[in-house]
Amino acid sequence: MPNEHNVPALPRIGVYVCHCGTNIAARVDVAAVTEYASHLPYVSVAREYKYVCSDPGQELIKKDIEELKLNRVIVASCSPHLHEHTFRLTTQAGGINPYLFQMVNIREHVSWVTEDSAAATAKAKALVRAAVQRVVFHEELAPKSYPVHPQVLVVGGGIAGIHAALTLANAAKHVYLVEREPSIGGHMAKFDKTFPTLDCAACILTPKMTAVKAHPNITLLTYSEVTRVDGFVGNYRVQVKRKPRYVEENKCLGCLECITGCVYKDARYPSEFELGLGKRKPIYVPFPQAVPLVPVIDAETCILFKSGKCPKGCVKACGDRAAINFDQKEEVLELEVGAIILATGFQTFDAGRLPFYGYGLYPNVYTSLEVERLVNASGPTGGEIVLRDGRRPKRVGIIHCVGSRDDQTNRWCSRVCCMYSLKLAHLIKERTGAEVYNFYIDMRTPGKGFEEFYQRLLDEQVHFIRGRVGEVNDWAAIPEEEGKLIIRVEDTLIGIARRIPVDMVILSVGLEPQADAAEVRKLFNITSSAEGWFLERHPKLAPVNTFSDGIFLAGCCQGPKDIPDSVAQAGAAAAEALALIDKGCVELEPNTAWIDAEHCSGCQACVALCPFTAIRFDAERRVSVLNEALCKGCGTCVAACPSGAAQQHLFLDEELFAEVEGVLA
Amino acid sequence: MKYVYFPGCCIHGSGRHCEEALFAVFEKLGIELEELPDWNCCGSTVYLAIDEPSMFALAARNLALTQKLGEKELFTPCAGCFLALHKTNDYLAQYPKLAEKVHRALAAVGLEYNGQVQVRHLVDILVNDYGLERLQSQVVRKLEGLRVVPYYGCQFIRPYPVFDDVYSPTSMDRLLECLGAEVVPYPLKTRCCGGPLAGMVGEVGYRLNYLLLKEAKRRNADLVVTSCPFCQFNLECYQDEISERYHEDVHIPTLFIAQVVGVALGIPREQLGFRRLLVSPEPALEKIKEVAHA
Amino acid sequence: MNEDFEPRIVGMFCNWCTYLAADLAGTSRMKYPPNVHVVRTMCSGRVDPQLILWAFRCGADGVLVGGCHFGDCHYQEGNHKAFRRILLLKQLLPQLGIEPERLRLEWISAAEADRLCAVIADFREQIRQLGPLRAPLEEEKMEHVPA
Amino acid sequence: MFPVRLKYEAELNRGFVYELSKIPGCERIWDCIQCGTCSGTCPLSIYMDYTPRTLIGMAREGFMDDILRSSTIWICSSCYVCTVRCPRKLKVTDLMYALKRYAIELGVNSKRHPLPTVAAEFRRLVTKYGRNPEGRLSMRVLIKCNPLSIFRMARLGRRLLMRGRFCLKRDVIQGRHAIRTMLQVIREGS
Repeated sequence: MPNEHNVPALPRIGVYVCHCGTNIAARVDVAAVTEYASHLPYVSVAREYKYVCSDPGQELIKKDIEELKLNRVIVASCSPHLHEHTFRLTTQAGGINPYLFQMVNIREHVSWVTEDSAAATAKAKALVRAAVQRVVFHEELAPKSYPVHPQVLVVGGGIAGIHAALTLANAAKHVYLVEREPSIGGHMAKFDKTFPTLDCAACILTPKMTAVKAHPNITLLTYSEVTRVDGFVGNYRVQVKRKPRYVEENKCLGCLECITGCVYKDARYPSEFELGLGKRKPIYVPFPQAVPLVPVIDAETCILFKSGKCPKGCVKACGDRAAINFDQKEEVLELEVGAIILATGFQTFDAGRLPFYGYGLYPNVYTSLEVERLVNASGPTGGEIVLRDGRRPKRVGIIHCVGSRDDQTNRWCSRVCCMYSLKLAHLIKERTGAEVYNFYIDMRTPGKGFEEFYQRLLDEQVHFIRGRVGEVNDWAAIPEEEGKLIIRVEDTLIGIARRIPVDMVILSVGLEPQADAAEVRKLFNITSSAEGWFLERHPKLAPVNTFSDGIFLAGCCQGPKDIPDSVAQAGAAAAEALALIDKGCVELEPNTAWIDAEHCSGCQACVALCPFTAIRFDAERRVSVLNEALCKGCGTCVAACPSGAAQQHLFLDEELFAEVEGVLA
Repeated sequence: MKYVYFPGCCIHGSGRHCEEALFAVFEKLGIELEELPDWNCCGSTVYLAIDEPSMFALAARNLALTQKLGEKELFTPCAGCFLALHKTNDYLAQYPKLAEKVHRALAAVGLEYNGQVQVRHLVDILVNDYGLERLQSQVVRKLEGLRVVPYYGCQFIRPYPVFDDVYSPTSMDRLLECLGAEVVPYPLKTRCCGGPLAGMVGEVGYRLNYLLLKEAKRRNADLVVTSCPFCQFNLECYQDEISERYHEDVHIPTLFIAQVVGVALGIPREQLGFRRLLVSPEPALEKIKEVAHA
Repeated sequence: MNEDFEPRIVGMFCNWCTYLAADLAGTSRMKYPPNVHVVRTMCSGRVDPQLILWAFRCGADGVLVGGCHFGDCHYQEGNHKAFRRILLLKQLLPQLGIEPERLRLEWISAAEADRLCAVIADFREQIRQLGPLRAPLEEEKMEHVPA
Repeated sequence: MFPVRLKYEAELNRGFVYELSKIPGCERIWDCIQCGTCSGTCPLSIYMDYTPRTLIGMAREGFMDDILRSSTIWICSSCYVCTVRCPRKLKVTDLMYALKRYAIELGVNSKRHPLPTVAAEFRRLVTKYGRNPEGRLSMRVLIKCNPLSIFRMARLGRRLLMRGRFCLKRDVIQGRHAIRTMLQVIREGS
């Protein structure tokens, strides 16, 4: 079969074994592997080099291809996921087809994971041998190219999603921004100030939110969720479900008179946005600066939906604008996009999981997010920091690392808690003059201007006690502790246990993946870390890419990060999407399958197997026919074909069988 | 219902009233007990300080004897024994080297143990096996108006979450509520009583118990109820010494859980070992009647 | 059991999960025995039963196939197909004089490097117990012999 | 007058922590991040000369003598609160036991602490009878540790005696020979 592709009869192979500095050379005897390779069949030249991926290294390969008339190239270095592309280009630059190249992974799979040098060297030899036997069968191929839809889907309307959407829209690309909640803004909209500069979150966020609404290139889909995704890079088909908000966005002017008009004269239901600290009516906007500024009717609490009987004060108030529509039904949109940016964000740790801190048991134990609302001028108390009983706290304890750095809950450091705790400490001290105690394990202030902010709080005479709090309770051991919450902790720097009575306890809850992160991950067919954070393609070199081409990550769905980092990452993700779209076409690995009509027995096993319906049965020729455009190259038809008629480029039977024989020979 | 019964050493000494009450209650509830023939000391926490394998060997002998009876469960009213036995199961499973030693020791005396015997505590059995509804239906004298502090202590809730939450256990709360008692919110319910310290290092042990009793009184509880005979001893028997040492009356009747259940089941107090108590619960129990009449 | 017998194992790893787990094991400098030689396929669904038989014939003492957890397949359900095929093949193996335990299918996601190491160590031990494979397959069983 | 607060590397026992980390339950001693949760939750840390956290730090750095001399290991009443709360799942209680064993083995248990005596007596009685006759144990311990306290204890003893809660009769089991054999086997094994 190979000869139908015009490959020269006699292969001339060049093998290049990389030291990767000491990464490989320290464990694998590179010289021995090279020596060994040089004696393998069809190998014309075998060289070792310190860094084959470096320019001189690549030059070496090109030179050999020209001078020694090589027609096959093998590089034994790192993972193909890192440098396969690099070396294919090198091979091509040398003047032969890029797919006449094979990569051998002797770093990740050998030198880094093997204790014994001899064993590592032997393993490296086997893998090189396998590659030599495999590459013989390689064919000349051309990458498949497909056109790209110029639109982009951004999932999640937090600061990351907003920034990515605006960046793309400003580059004249059309963006669909999908947000689950009634308004965009995400967690940032809940914050009062932002560390370390203390500029007001709303002041810097709301302009961006309104810009989104106003932008001609952005289709804003709030109160909506992505329900299905298929297709492939450049050509994704996405289904979006729009939940009914019973107020028609295109008719509503945002005067909010309907809310005043509601039969409920005062708000009586806990507001989701205010985390239950404030109340809302059945018809409401989550917060004054909401975008879009269109009320939602909550069918759970609206009396009309419950009883069917209601004077419909909202409808009257709306008058001839008639924006309110109780018959609104769930709507399903089909979108075609070339790229997808996931900015689905995070959730905060549920403090109730650590009962010894008294959250839910003692009313004056708050989570940090709740306190963000308390200190917020547009919050439930109008920015007044008061306890649930209306008292002003005189002493406040802030407990760090609640649901972070803890094998019992979440192992990771949430990165933002130290800084937002400092911020809250500052705001509370500033507004109430209370004594503020921070209980920390380690102060982590590595950002720009962060350490200076820490210093500032030290100067403001905020107490810093190094020690993870043991327990919070209302047990008064001495009269002075009566009526207080007692924080028991070891002051580890002094080395003795302390009991500190306070009026208010703030639990600096950590960040964790959204409750439905797993479903979302499956929906978009991307991978995630064991903790549930979405996994980037490479931690350093491809931080916003995923293993699914055309799907990018921004913000906390990939891991805890602060606002600057989220925005930076959103920009990066937008740029990646832009690069993909502006190119206009995608080149895919030519690893598609084909069916050799000669050998096809017409059993149709493959037809049923193909997950992408790329194979149909040609009734009169009585053979299966494969549509390359639809094939994604999984190769399951090849594995199933009893007559060997189905074959897959880059993974020909010959290639795989030769490779297997090679590793074992 | 029938269980193999591991009394534990202190129930034959300072804890006799606990056993008396236990027997009375189980008889009333129709739960049979068969004392583990020729049981030996579980090794307890003290032996761990001497030699780990030996302690596990001692405990393992009891488990092996249980297995020999063809039983799958071993019941003990003592939190200390409960932990010692349960921990043995866990460590034999976790540490092959250790297990190998212990099994050799057992073999030397013609015993073998496959690690399959479940250790059960009194509270576990009442709440989960017998069941609270069923127990409630047996209550003839609701403990209405009685403010009770449930004192869990340590070793039957920590470190193993066998049948309750290690951080904030609720089994005793639920048990007492189903008897009609008013459970006092008590943040110290899992705070250690000092175990052997009270007897050995008075100035430390007494203070621990002082704090526990003081807080119980501060929350005007009528009664402290313990899940372990040893805690019961610590909390009850040193009340005179503590009151003297800290110039503060911390006397408060302290009962073993079985005794309280007994009262609610209407078992005559002489069968509940009340005469063996140093601090009489009678005045507290008076309160029940008042409410009952009112 | 021959103490110094080191089994030769072929790992047929899916490009999207187990192969990446192996990469991660590398970047995290985890250590595992060198017995497994990895052959990369785009999907565990590409692993042809004949490829596995071929491996045994070429002298493998064990074959470890690594794919994505159910629901995570990059190609929708290639792993389901691999699962079915290997189930069948395991029943066929004894007739060829090969203990089915020599063939193992594992679902290992890109993040589960530690599990991969554990599986490899465990599988190596398992094969060491079984000893070297001494069952030459009849020729006609093999069609795909490279030219 | 002015105690020297200085430690020379030469005074440290570097091997100590390696031995410790081999003992069941102590494997994770390396994982400690010195957060102080153990000491913060421990109801007894306030009576200790070194808090549990400090002790772990010292153990890792080889302060063996100071540790074995410290009151900490004897005051720990093994309530396990540190063990269930440690964010690094370090079994602090087991570590304390290990240290107690070291101290007893090496005989560096300061006389202030009765527990070593209790342990010794406990072992003697249990080996002899197979069970622990509380009464006898407490009597012997009192006599050995501080005889004076007997008078302090006498009242309590009497009251317990009257209520039949203080029995000096020993509770002997048939299997006591078996017990001895088992402990023998264990001792030979180790």
